[in-house]
Amino acid sequence: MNEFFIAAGLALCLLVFLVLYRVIFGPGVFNRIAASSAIGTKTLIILLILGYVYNRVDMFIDISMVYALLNFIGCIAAAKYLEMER
Amino acid sequence: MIVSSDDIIIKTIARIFVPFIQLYALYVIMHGHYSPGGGFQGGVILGASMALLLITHGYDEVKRRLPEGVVMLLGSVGVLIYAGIGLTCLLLGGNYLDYSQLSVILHVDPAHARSLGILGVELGVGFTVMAVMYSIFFDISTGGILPEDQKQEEKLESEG
Amino acid sequence: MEVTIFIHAADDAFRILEKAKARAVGLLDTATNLTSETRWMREKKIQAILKGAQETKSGFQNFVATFVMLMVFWALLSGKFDTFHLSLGVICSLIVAYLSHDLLFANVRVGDGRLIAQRFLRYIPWLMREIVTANFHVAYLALSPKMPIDPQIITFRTKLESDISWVTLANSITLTPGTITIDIEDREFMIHALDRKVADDLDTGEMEDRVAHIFMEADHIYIQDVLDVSRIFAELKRGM
Amino acid sequence: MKTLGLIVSIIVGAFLMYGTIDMPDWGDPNSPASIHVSPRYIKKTEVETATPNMVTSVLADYRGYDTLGETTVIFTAGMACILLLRRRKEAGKARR
Amino acid sequence: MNIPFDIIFQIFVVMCAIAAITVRDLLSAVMVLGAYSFFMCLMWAQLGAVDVAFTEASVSAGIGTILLIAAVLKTTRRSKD
Amino acid sequence: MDFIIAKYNYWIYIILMMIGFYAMIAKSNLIKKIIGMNIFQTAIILFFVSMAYKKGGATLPILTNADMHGEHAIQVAQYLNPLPHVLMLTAIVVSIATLGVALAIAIMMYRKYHTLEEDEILKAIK
Amino acid sequence: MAYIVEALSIVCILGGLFFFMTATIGLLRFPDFFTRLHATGKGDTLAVFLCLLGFAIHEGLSLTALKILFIAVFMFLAQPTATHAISRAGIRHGLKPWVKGEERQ
Repeated sequence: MNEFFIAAGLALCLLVFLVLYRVIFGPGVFNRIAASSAIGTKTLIILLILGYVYNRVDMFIDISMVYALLNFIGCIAAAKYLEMER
Repeated sequence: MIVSSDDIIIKTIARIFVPFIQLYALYVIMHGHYSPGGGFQGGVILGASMALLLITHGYDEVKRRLPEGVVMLLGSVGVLIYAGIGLTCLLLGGNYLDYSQLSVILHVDPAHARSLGILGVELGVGFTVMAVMYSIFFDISTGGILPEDQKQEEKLESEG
Repeated sequence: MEVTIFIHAADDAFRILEKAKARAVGLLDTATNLTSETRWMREKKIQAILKGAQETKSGFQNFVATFVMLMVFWALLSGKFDTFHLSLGVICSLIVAYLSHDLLFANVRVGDGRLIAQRFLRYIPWLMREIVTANFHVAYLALSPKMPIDPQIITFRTKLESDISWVTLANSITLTPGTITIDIEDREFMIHALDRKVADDLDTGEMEDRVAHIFMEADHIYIQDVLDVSRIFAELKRGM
Repeated sequence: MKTLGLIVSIIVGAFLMYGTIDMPDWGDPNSPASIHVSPRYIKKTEVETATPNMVTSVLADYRGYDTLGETTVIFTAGMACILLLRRRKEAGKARR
Repeated sequence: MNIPFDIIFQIFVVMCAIAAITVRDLLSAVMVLGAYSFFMCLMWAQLGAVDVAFTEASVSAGIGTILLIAAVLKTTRRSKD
Repeated sequence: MDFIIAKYNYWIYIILMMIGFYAMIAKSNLIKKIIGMNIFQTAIILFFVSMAYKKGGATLPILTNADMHGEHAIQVAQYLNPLPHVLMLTAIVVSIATLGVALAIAIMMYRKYHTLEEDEILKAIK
Repeated sequence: MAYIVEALSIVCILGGLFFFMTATIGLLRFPDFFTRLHATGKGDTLAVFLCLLGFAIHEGLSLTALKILFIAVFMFLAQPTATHAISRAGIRHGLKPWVKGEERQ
């Protein structure tokens, strides 16, 4: 089971690498914001997988919870900025 | 940045989220002993929840809950709690910040007294960090001018 | 020769239309009958519900509800059930409930709270099915080499009234196949759809009815308590 | 300015990389950093402070002075921010 | 066991750092910095520093990004290099 | 080869530090400089935290079963070194506070000179 | 029994990875910003949910599993909202949606 989790984590890292293309080269701010929030969700899962690698999931859940609760604040703030700038 | 958003969805979801974020922050402060977390992290999350309220619901809504004066008071009170606990230890005959002396007034064994002292200290740190984070965000997003002052200034300028 | 065939064909068409119309009228009649019957039967209860719906909860009720909810959340987070930690939880929940008692349940209209919860739970499986369909749709579009999309923006007016039902509808629209909500401006939903067909699917208003059913919006309350609406709509569509 | 900055940063980086030769290996359990005081913290934290999370106990108990200083620094930073940016009501009137 | 994650996160972090200082648009740079902090948090979690990872998560996702966005709003979004 | 495996982490941290340092020196935009400062800080913090790492199955610095009393039961090599974590944890929060002060100063400069570019500010001061 | 539970959790996580993959491919291949939001907004939500469900099944009936499910609930509320906020900002900022026949951005 542990090997499976590590393999899943590596696969997710590959996907993050693909999303990173949009973050770095993506035309315009909007693509970057969307890709950045997508990376946030993948980070949440990778954190839990690292918890399984360390065999201490109950410690890593708290960090994941922080991302689940706070990740969208950045999105909303950036959206509000772009609305106000116009 | 601090005017109220006119999007009903964002406002509603923020309204639902804010109490949970605040309770989670308090949980992080209180359970720093057993799981990752502590005063710094919890304070930052509390400040972030107030910032979320400020972005989505505007300044008036936040001012009703947490006026500017109270924020500054909390910031100073946090440092004072920290220093005060240290001073209490000094008055009880130990070293500065030696919490095992607190066992005299708390009626527990020294190890648990140190644990409780840690809890108090974390609480103070959390208050300070929350107040500072919130006030830094507030100042930067308004440019330091309170909205009512701005209105007043505009009125004065239009008069004279 | 051609003329007679044409006339026959037209005649047939008219007859089919007539039949369909009669069927539709009959269906509507039964629907109204049923509706009035239920209205008569359950008038009292519904009136009570509606009357309750008009007044928002008082501050103290809000406070207690928020406190209970936060306390449950705390117990779930904490996982320690000794006296010290529970009392810490009570204090923290009291502080947060005092700070934000008008946030969590602001202008929730008091219907039967338990009924709303029940209906919401019954709504979730349908939503999950839609979400899975949506994801397979996106997967098909993303993996197909030609990418058959034709994006367009559509708007429609909604009959819903409270903000929480707007939010439910908007988030459900975002999660279901091929559509995302862009904007709401006084009851006008602006939606970005991936192609024409998806937009037409949305126009039938099935999801809106379901959401209205959850939150007991006034126009929908009678018919939907007793009938499965989607079947009637499908029948009507086929008949016409 | 650009080339100068590049040259300076590369020189600094090269010096630092030269310095890593004498560093202990990465992840070495017997490196000087982890044999000096930390064993005591790890061993005594449960007995002395009844706190399983060593980071918290070291943060707030063994190294309490340090954290007090950091808290004061953060508080001072907040003060500095307010002093720099905020304009009071009276100042607005006086400016007029 | 942790080695592959380690190398991958390091590569990500360096890429994000280079992108954050080369992007012209300041708001884009801020968003790239947000992605950078995600990887930083992952790296700390992988090194076993759970508390540091927690701090980085709350600081960057909660306050850091919106602080920079507010500052960009108060000043200007364009930059010459 | 052993040498590279033992030391490559440090080199990557130094590369990260160089990127931040270059941004602080060569970029003329103030906010870019602040971003560079942020990267510099994280590189230093990363260097510190990596000192705490122990190879060979060491777990987090949180005791696994809290009921266990007595210091002889705890193997030191099993747990990571908590001291660098503590020092760097506070450093991150302090870094966000200094970021706030730096942004405040940048906003003040923008108010006075209406630009964020360093060379234009220098020209205006003269 | 234990094998069935393990297999179930593996299936859930694999499904999550599949939807993550399609969301990522969509993010890379779709022609403009709004269509890309379709990919991330829907794909990530379900993928996160499936992955978390897999973890929760692997964890068994405990408080940890409940916490993991709570994370899923928060994601379900937050993710569509973030998508909506960005798309609204895009349309207000004056971004033109891509229509058929145009060049992809």
